[in-house]
Amino acid sequence: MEEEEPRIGVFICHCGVNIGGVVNVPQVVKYAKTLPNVAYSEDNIYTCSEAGLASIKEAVKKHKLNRVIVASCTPRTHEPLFRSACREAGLNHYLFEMANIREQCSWVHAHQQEKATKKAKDLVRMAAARATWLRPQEEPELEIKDSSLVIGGGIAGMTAALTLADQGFQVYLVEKEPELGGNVRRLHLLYPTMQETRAFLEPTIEAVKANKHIETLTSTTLSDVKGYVGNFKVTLDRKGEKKDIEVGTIIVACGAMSYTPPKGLYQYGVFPNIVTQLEMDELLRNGKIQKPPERVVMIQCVGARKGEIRAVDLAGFPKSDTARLLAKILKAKKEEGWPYCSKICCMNAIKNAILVKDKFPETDVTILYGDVRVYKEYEDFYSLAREKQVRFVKHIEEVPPEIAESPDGRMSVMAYDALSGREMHLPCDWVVLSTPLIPHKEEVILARMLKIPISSDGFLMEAHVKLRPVDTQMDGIFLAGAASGPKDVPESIISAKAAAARAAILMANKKMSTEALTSVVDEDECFGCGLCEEICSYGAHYLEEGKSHTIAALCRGCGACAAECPRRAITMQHFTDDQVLAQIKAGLTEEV
Amino acid sequence: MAEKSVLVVGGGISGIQASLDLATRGYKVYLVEKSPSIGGRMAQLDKTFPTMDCSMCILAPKMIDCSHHHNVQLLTYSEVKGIKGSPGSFVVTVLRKPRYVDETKCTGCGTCADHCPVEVPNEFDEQLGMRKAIYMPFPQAVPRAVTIDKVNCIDCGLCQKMCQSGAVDLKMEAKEVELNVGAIIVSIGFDLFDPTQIPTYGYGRYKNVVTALELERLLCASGPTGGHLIRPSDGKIPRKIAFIQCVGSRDRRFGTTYCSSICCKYSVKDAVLIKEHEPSTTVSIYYIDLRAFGKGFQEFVNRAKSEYGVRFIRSSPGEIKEDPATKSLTVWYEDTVAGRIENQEFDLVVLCPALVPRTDAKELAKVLGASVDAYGFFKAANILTNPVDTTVPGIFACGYCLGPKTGDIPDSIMQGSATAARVAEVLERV
Amino acid sequence: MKYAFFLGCLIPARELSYEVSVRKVMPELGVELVDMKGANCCAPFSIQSVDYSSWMALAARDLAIAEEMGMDVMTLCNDCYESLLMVNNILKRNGELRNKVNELLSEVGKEFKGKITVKNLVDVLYGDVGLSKVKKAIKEPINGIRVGAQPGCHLTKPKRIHFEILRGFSELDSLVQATGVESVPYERKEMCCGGPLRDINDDMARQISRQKLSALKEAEVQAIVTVCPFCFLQLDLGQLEIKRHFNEEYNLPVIHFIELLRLGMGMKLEDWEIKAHRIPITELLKDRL
Amino acid sequence: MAEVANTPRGKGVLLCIQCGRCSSSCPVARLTEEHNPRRLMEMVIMGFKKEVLPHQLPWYCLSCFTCLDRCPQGGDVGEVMFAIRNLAVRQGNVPAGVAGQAKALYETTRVINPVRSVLDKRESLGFSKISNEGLEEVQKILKKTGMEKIVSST
Repeated sequence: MEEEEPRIGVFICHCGVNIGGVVNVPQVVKYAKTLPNVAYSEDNIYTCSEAGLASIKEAVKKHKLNRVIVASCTPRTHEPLFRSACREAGLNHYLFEMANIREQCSWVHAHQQEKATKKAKDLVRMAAARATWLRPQEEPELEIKDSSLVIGGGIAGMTAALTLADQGFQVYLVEKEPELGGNVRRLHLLYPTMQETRAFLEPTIEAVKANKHIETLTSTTLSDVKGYVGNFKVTLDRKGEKKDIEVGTIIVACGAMSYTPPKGLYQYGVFPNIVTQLEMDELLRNGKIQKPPERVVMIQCVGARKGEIRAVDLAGFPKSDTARLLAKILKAKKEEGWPYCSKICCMNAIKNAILVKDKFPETDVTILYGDVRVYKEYEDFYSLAREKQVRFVKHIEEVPPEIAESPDGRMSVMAYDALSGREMHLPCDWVVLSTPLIPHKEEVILARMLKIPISSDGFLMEAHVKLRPVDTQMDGIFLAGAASGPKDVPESIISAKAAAARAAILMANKKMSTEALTSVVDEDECFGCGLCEEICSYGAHYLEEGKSHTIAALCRGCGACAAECPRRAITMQHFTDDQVLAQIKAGLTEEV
Repeated sequence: MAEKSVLVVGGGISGIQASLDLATRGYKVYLVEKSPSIGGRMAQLDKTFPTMDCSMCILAPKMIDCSHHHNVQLLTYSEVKGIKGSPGSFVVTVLRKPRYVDETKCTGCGTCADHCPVEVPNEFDEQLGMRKAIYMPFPQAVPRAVTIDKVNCIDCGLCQKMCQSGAVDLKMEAKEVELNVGAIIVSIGFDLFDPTQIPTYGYGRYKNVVTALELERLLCASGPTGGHLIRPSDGKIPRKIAFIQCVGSRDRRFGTTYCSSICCKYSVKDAVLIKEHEPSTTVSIYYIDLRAFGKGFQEFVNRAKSEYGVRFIRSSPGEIKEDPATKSLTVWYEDTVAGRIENQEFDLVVLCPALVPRTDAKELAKVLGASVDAYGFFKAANILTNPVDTTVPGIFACGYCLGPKTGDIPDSIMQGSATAARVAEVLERV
Repeated sequence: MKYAFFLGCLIPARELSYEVSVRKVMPELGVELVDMKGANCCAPFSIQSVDYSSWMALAARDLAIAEEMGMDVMTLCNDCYESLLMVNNILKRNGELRNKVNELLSEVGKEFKGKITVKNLVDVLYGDVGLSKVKKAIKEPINGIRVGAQPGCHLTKPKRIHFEILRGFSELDSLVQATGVESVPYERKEMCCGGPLRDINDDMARQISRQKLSALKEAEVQAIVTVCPFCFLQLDLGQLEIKRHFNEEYNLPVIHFIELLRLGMGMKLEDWEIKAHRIPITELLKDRL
Repeated sequence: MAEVANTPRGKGVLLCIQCGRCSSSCPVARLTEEHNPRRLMEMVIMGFKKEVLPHQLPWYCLSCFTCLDRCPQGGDVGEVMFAIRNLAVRQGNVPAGVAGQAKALYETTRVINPVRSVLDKRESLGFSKISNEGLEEVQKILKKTGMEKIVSST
């Protein structure tokens, strides 16, 4: 469309009192009308409400608007909504611009109303300046292959695989160990039903093996992932032999691993009978404990709820550079422990405590805890343990338990019982340490290959921790099970099914369209230095015949390449220099 | 066609997620909601941890997606009355209660409400704010149409006169519709335990003892106080605030022996929000076990302590007494770690009530032939292996109606998506 | 209406005036009280503190006697009441324990069958006689007096075992009001009088009583009305002791509910009964005595 | 713990989650640091026998049963107290007042007995005699239950 006069409509949102309570909205509306190319302006209590959207559409028609600006909150949550409103009004949605006068204005200047109003005007002025330069864009459409790669053959991975296969999608299930089952394989019974792990694991494994849509590849790892949503090209490595597959979606179910305390922490590895809950589980299952112990002491939060990820840990790590980040975190945490609550340890301890009590009713089982975090109906399980006369001792950080050799050659645990204000000396035969679930080292490689960021707790990061718990920032890649944080079996199963559902949406629709916000190379200017290929975290650039090319589907529009390019041969569509410079210039000129 | 369509009962966040996933996947979705608008509990919250996004701000787009999606049909102000058939081909009878307003005509301009002479407490604001007899529960309501609550309406007909688009229809009658669906998802959410059952806390008798949900409304910018946290008794800004955990949770007397899973977490969030509102406020949280499990929460608690100076006291207070003159509240508690029995005065006390099954959960379960568990929540076919299947094949459940096995919003969303997967599994099985 | 009349130990020994009023008033309301021959002490908390099975057996023996009489038990003292009620409930519901207890009783040719219920004065008046009948019986209402009613702990606590008849302050209050006086609310009304610690930890007992008394003082009552003889003793005699130990004077006359009822019905108290009140009631009720 | 937990009135101790509602509701605990029902439960759970049984601790409780109504778990401190006292008594820890009542009960079937003048008064009023006719039966029972030994030993 070359080139009708820009006619901009500006819609300014009160967001209840979020904005209206600070910024003088009517004043801003009045001001907007004075700006070049602005043909219309109005305010709405909630522009995002159906009424607000309706009045945008109406105004576009009535006032022949060909640009729309909404001054409200953040594009992160609301841009898609307003864009679709534009579409419905027959306007290409790349002709929409947003000014954030809430997060960037009313919220941060709540006590400076006048200045806030001035700033709101500035932001609107800048948005208008850019809007003038906006151009319609077409969005490329992608084919989505209806096959999926599931990484990890634990309970989450198998569940995801089965869920997809049952819907007729081809699934490649990749497990690095020689057999399926993951962490659960190492468990004896599962709380709270106390059913035998085997009784439910074996049938699942059988179902996977029997399913004609699932190709299971054990002892297999990923050696390379190329491509993008709908068209991932994955190279697998099965004991040295390579295998290439093409899939439309990827579900990461790499799970987590149990933290092993460093030698000497609570005398672990010093005294013989000090084990982790997982080791105790195995001892019980294999009947390794014959002689009824007089006492078993369990210590909670060993290596968890300790320290914190300090800002310096994260300083200077671009989200994309997950490898170095996790490496650093792992190193720091090995000694210091992990800051988060692993949430399954209390139940694991109680489960093992009950198993000990059932086997040796005379044995005293004492659990040293900070908080008993048996959430949901698990509370009843905690009560059951108490009724079986398991003792729970609350200790406080200031006085951590100490383990010493007792005169009789056994161990003795000194614990401070905060709730009676008394010291206890507990001679015992076994000390069991409850350790958290922590990220796999392999996660580093995975994260790097899949280009998913890692969050500060070291686990793979969701697209939005609240609203998109199984999506990642990479289209077509989803998270299942403990890959994104500690989960027990039911929670893993739920997240696996959720991830499968999300992946199925893409594959069932067979195609999707992607953002037009990508880099475009001007081949005449490009002299093939390759800096863009180097800098790109998403592998969206490649050199061919001395020229750089962009894979639109991979490009996240971060602009790193454009900034790096010595010949300024790269343009970011929808973020052109003209647009940005106009915006900056408007920002620097005083309110008119 | 039935096998390609799904009924979702309950328009909260988990129901919305299930609907959108299924609709985008290509299924026809009927989303039935009892109240006049979808949105559920999440719509009532102020901000959400950890991003501190305003809850409504991140929910509203999803609500609107539902109303715009070509595969979603909203049946608000409606209830499921009967069901026949089997997985793949259920026939469901839905009662569409009369709204006395034509949704298709109403623009939600609100003129009718402006002129309506009847004012009653607004359920959406936990009775703290007022609404008219013809009303929209909250500004972002979906669908954007008003509803006449006939219980309080005095039939003055003013709304009808005022309405430009002739949407008001005082003669409207309830009607039943039959839907053919392949599968059903239940996501009716939770109610709050009634704190008057614990008289020593004085809820209902003492004005300044409120529930956490009431607090959310008091904090919320679009709430009855426009986001200004004030005492119900005198509108003063509370300087000393206490949170009391496990009001009805972990309690054998009422059969609610479970942990409600979310109270510790939202309390810490609210405490921090209050501190940000009014840094000078002292906030004390009385807990038995501080259950800050889940992504980022432990770290958040540490910050609440060190950065914001929120007080955490391991104690479940025995009783609350009101000073009849000042309406301030004396909380009797024992700091169990110090072993000291003390009492402290507060301007406002926030009770964190147990989350309990919807009052009509049993009834709906009966209609669907599904069983409920010991607490009255929908029973999972197998809490280990089939956590989102009900005891009836082809009927699934997500969100808090499954009981506290839902931690919080992300869990509800995951369950919503998980049920979508189960539906597809059943209907696509090849 | 016939009841096995369980007198207990305290009343006949220390508060004869209570018994007198009961024996005078109840027949007027159509209640026949039959003495329990050979009944033993109910085994109150002091005895329960010593031995569990003795408690069970002793209380069961009393219940067995009442069962032989074929009547429900009526108690006056909250302590007797709670003891008999608890044992009756437990043995009715716990067959195993019942057999154990009956083994002991068989030694003395008795058996607990669980055929009767245990009631106290308030139950009988409110539940069986009925409020309306009580009101009718009031010939000369005692008007213009503010009293604080002291239900005593074991009339209502613990709630879960008091399920056989609905029971709370309200029933007692409405009975008290029926006599014409005004029964006013006061702080921590449900709280203990301190009596149970008498002879165990006298100082503590007195301090608890002080709390009670000052709460009543704050509510500006002119008198305290009790149902339980222990509460009466603790609050009446207690005031003298408190005066001695803490040099505090409350001067709140304490009066048995049944006496109030008796006066309301137009009967007079005899001189020795009036004197039985250590805090004089003459000033308060002068025109009625 | 077991010694208390395995008695009919003591089993509540196993349900205790140490929330502190009992202690902050207890009229005695509000008056003296000494008495803390919640802490007493903890000490029983942890088996601090020597710190509990020989001392005053078990004898502060009024048995007013406020805690029974307020305990969310049915822990019933007020009930458990009797289980603890039963053990204390067997260790010879029994207040004179209690011992006296027990003795009186064993010797007269009642814990308090009327003085001469009161008996006369009753007679003049024509009330039934205060008789000890149950005595033989009562003593028989108390021999069986072992209370007689306790009485004579204290």
